[in-house]
Amino acid sequence: MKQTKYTLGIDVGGSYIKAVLMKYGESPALISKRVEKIRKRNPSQVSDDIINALLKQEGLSIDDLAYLASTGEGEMVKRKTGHFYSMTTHAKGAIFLVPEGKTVVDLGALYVRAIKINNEGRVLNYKMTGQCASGSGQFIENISRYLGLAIEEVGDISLSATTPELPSGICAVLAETDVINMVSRGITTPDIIKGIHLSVANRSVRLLSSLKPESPAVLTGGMALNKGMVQAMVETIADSKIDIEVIAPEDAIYAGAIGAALWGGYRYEKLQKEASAVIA
Amino acid sequence: MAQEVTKEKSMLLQKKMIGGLFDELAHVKESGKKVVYTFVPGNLSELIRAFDMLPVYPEINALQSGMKKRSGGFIKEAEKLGHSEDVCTYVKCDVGMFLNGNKGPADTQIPPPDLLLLSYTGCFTFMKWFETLDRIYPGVEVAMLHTPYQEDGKITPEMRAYMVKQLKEEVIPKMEKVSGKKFDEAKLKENLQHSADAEDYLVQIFESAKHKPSPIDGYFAGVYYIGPVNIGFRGTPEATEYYKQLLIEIKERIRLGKGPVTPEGEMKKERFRLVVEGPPNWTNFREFWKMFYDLGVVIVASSYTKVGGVFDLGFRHNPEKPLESLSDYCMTVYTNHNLPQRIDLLSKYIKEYQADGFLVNSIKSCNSFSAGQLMMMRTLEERLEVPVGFIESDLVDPRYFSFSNIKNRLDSFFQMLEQRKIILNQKTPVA
Amino acid sequence: MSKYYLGVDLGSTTSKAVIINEKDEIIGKGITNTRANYKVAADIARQEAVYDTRFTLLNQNLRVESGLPENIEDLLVSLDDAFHFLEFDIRLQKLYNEFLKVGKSAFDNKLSKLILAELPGLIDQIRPQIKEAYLHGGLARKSQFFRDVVNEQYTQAVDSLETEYFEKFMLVFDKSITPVENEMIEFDFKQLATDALNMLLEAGDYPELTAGSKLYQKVAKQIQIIADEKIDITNMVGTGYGRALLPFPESCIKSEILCHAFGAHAVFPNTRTVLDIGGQDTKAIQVDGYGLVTSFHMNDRCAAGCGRYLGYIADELNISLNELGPLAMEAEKQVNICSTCTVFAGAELRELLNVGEKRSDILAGLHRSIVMRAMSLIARSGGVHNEFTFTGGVARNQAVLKYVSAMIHESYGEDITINVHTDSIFMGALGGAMFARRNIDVDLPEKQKRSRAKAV
Amino acid sequence: MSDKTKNIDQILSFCKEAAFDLQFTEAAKCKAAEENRVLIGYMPIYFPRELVHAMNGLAVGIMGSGDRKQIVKGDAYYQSYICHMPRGLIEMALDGHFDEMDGFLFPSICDVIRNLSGMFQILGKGKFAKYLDYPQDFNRETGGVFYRNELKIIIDHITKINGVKLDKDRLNESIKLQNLNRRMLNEIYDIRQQFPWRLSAVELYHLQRAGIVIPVEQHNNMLHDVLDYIREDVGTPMDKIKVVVSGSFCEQPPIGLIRSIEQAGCYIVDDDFLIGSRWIEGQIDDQSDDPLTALANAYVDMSTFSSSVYDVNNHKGIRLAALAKKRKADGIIFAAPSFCDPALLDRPILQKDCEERDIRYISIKFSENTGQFKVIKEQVGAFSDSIKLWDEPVTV
Ligand SMILES: Nc1ncnc2c1ncn2[C@@H]1O[C@H](COP(=O)(O)OP(=O)(O)O)[C@@H](O)[C@H]1O
Ligand SMILES: Nc1ncnc2c1ncn2[C@@H]1O[C@H](COP(=O)(O)OP(=O)(O)O)[C@@H](O)[C@H]1O
Ligand code: SF4
Ligand code: SF4
Ligand code: SF4
Repeated sequence: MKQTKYTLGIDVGGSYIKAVLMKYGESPALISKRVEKIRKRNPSQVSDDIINALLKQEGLSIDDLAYLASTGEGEMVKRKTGHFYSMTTHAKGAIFLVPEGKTVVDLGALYVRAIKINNEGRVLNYKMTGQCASGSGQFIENISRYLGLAIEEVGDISLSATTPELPSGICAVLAETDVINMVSRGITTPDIIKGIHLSVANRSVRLLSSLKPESPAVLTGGMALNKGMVQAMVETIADSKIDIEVIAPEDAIYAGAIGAALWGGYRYEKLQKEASAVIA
Repeated sequence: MAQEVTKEKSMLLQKKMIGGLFDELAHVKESGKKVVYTFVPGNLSELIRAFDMLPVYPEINALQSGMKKRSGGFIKEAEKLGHSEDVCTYVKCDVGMFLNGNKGPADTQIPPPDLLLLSYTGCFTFMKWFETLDRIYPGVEVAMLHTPYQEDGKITPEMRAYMVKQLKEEVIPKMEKVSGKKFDEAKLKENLQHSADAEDYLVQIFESAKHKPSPIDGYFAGVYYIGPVNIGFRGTPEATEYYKQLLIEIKERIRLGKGPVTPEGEMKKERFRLVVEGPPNWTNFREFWKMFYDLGVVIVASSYTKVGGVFDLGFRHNPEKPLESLSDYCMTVYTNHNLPQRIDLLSKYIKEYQADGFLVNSIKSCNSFSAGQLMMMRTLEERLEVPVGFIESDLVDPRYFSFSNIKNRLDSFFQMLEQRKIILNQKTPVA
Repeated sequence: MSKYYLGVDLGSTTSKAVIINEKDEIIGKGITNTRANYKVAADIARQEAVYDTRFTLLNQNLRVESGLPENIEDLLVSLDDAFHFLEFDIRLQKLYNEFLKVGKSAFDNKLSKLILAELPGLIDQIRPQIKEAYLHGGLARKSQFFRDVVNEQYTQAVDSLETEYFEKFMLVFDKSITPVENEMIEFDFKQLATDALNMLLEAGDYPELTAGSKLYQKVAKQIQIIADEKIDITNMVGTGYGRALLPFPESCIKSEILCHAFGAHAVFPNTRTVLDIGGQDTKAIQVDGYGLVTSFHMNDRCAAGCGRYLGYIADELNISLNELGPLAMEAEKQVNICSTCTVFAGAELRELLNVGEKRSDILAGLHRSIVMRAMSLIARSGGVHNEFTFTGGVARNQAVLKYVSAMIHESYGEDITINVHTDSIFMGALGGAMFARRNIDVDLPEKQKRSRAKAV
Repeated sequence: MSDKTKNIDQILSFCKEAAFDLQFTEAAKCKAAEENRVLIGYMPIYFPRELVHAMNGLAVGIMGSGDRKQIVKGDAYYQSYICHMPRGLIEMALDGHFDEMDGFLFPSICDVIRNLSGMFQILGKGKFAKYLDYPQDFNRETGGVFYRNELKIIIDHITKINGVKLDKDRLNESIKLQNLNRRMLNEIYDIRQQFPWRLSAVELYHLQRAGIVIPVEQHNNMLHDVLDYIREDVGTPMDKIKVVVSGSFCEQPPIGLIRSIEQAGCYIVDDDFLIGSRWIEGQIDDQSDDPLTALANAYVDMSTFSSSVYDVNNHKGIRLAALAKKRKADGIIFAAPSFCDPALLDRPILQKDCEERDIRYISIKFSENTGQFKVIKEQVGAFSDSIKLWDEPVTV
């Protein structure tokens, strides 16, 4: 039996697919990672491509994987060994990235999840958005698209706001008309963008606040890469008089995939043990 | 303009009464008076006063927190505790206020209760609310008074007997226990007489809106008028005095042919008369009122001003039959009327007050009022062929008050009334 | 001199203008998408309506002339198409200039070079296609706006490039379109119309139309005459979502609920219920025999159930709005859509496609769900009792119409008459214009004060 | 397949049909079988069916239209921020689903149902539409007397329709049948607590819900057979946690939700979905000279806990915790209908009680016509994961 075990975690999201290759063992390590925007393509095809690309990059083949774990909408990934629920994987991923994390806020394209965890990454309590996408990353994507901004640049632009203007409604789709209205009233782009960020942050912090969160909170998911969003979270948290520190790790967007890879490793070992028990 | 908004004598009287009550509440430690928490619809003010206790109305605190723009923060606090976004915002506002040190709307301390008097007339949420308070104040005595609903549109002897029995065996003994005083029937009778007097005046005050132009606004101003009877002054001579004074002022306005006084000044021309169903919004009360004022809309009658008693249908407190009359009072408040009765009442208002239209302000978080309003509206529209309008807001959750949304609907509604008037006038043959 | 009345409906997604004459006949209409500059949107709609009026007059004048070929009507339609293409072309040129600017400034040197090198080719690729669509595909009458027309072709063209540049090129578009859209261009009607005529001449679709032919001369002469005609607006009324921002006096602003109802009622006098599905709200309105509103209901601020919902779905599928309905009509079944939210429905659509559901079947489900929402509002406003009229942009969508008809009949009886005007989207503007003509005295407080002041 | 299994399959598929039969075919059959028989529809949650049984009638539980009916007209009666169930009820009423019913009862549970009683009155549905005001005073002499009078009013309504007078022995007999019904249902719950795989939660739901729309005798026979079947070791256990579901006492969760919970790694070992059929905790006196008073006293003395009942002297959070303990549950899932004031207002209270007792819980919201269970599955899955992946594996 090989000494190092490779596990691969793939997180199929609403708009991005994230995958990581990890070495699993005493102290698991992240080997390589990849993210790809789905952009109207077939997600299961994109997933396959990403998996292949990751393996190729490290000179591995699918048989070298001890476990291929999916999460998110990853039930469609054909070659997976097993699937884990997003909440479970984000919690595990967050604690891998920030070992002292006590709370996780996953800011994704469609959903926001606020999760309270213990030091093993166990989900103690959570809150999650449901039927309305008003506080989601897609909202920010739509608006930045409308304003002619790339998603990578909105963060910095948002940081330069002086008097942010909140959209009057909450709808992620109709906010476009609000934005049109704001532009026609001469509100600057940074102020509009910041307003949108604050509105998203408001919804997220509302989830968070009912959790009685503990510090520090780890931000995961794609929006954690957005500095403007992180700043908006920090401000909103302060406004709500919640006393917690916010950490946005560099690999935040991979948290789900990392968690999946780790759980995959765990299950693999458990299955091995059970199998050897049967043999014995 | 400024000189027109000068406080009338009655306003000052009211201010003094209410200020006095909050002041007394803040100083119960010194005075040793006992405090009863209870609700407006079907409240037992006269009985509480007969035991020389002080009432606290959590709803009133909530609505005033709304007017003072504090409710938004309170509600968020309560939601942190796990309260749902979907439920009655009064409850959440109250819980939030408690969490914030129970400082009342006038920034005075609201003392904790010695007795929770749960009469849940007309709304189940009251019951849940008191269960919540029961957990907040463990060990505090709770008295439950179940008011049967007028499901068949009437009060039966069995309903009355049930209530009297509860008063005798549950409510009064607990009040005696908490206050340390024996029940004094003579005192109660005296209080009931004061109530009956005040109620006579109150009816005349609201009915003054039958005049054209109406000297009062029976909704926005109406909520101030019902203040004293609804927050614990029913059964006191001060209340009677206040209403007497108010009526004098209103009669003077009628004599001068003047319209209602509003915070924006005196209403100049009465262009439309409306009957409104549903509570107002408190967080944006002035803005809300102004939308009507700006377009010359007077609300001549409303159901909300009857939550503390529908006295214009004839009920009066009666010293001759003290406990029966307290029971009947509870059973006759607006929210204890069944739907057909509510429709009849509104229909009577629309006709008797000669309204041009009927408007529903539907409160998102209040099932007690809202469930059924659409049917009431439809039925009235069909029965009376009156134009109807529908807007949505909330009592104290500012998140549910969308200015532009309400404005758009009201604008359309008023323009619709306007055009109706013009075109229908054109069509009426010249006499 | 003739009197004209203008109604402008500044909607959340589209801005419409209608010009009527004294007989309440629509003689000109213009439409454009609402954009960040409301004034520009309203002005463009109005400008288009005025051009359209000129074309109507042109048509009227030519019709009385003798010796013109039978297919003169067709020719005028083609002329109109060519005219719109020329307008488009001027704008496209401006967009191209903007592309170059953005291409230079928004990227690092290497990338910038690459992008600048590709851009001319891209434009050359899309322009002839669009020209063809205008001249022979009736694009001008499909109410697609500059933004959509270019976007559709551009995206396709970009898609054929290397995938890694896709986002970059899209960004170039997103950054450039807004300034171009917000520019008000004054076209020279005479020039453009004459150019259009020459374009037809060149194209040779009409054999009778040759250089120096009688036909050519007559049309050319009328163009001169009509172009010089003054189109005076006697009165106007503005309505719609953005009405408050219109540069109109307050007495000329009216609620779109009243305007839609009035317009619908004027066209179909037996209408008692009006359903208007616009870009960001849906309204169910009850009217009486005079066209006056007796009650109405509108939806909350949620895109689910409005035109934007369909717009979002169309974007998601990368097809244009007017293809949506026909596609849904091809469905063999309706796939049930569980999500209410527009964004989630978009995601669900992707998933359903992924599990192999047919596009048309999913679309059928999506269309049905928007109609279900409208049905709730209709019910809340009081149901349907007599004739029913469907207005607003979404009424142009055949699939929505199909479901609306089916459900109205199912719930309120087979004998309900259902009306849809080909110009359903203009109903609000038409109602506005009609109010303007009737000059109904809106006794607004402003005015009152003024008259009282005079009396004193 | 053994005969027994076949029989059980038949019973369950019959129940599945009957439970969601919006035409109430079984009830109509029952009515047609005898002259003078009346059908009385009652809304959630509890109503003493034995009373109607004794008056030669069938009390038919009406639990909403679920996801089986497209709501159009119902929306004309309710704003979007009111729970879903009453609009389904109105839609059904307007579409003639209730035409066979002679009267309607609206047990007091919340303001929405209360106002619905008035709407039925205005619409003129049935020969009577009565709001049944349950006492919130739990003294026999006060609340009990009042409640007995409420029941008396119902009897008078029925007598007026079919001429049947209340007969002591007959009512005692009816009480006996309903006692048996409750006893058997409780036994099923007891067996499932230990061996939840023997009958799935969805199957139990169908079985239980069918029971409120068919005669008690018929249902008792089925329960008897099912019990007989699950007393034996059938089915295969799976690695799942055990949960109690609380909060869905009125508007019913869609079957998909119950299924999703079980699929996402939980066995539901107790619930309040159809709590009305187990409302009285214990046996009602069926030998009494005044069985009407016995019924009333049973309500006052032996009611279970619920959000619609005043609880200051008998906190429901403590009772819920005790239930979870008795069922050896790993946690509680609070599943309430959106906009349901009684259930949602109770949540913070109940959750606090759980926290104080270290009972793990999650909360979700649904509506009877929810079709999308993705989010719910994820939450329930995370809940079961969080217990399964860390705690000692559940020994089966
Ligand atoms: N490079 C980036 N910079 C800023 N924001 C980003 C970036 N990449 C993704 N995002 C944001 O993250 C969201 C996607 O987050 P993700 O966690 O992938 O969601 P999901 O798992 O639901 O697909 C997008 O909607 C976008 O708002
Ligand atoms: N040609 C078309 N085919 C189908 N749908 C259309 C078409 N044109 C417009 N629409 C729909 O109409 C909506 C705009 O309707 P409109 O009544 O103009 O709304 P508003 O007044 O709010 O701008 C768009 O969102 C779109 O869904
Ligand atoms: S408001 Fe907007 S984001 Fe929210 S559910 Fe509706 S469409 Fe979706
Ligand atoms: S639900 Fe309505 S009536 Fe009941 S307490 Fe709340 S606001 Fe008052
Ligand atoms: S679901 Fe809740 S709110 Fe709705 S009727 Fe039932 S108890 Fe009342």
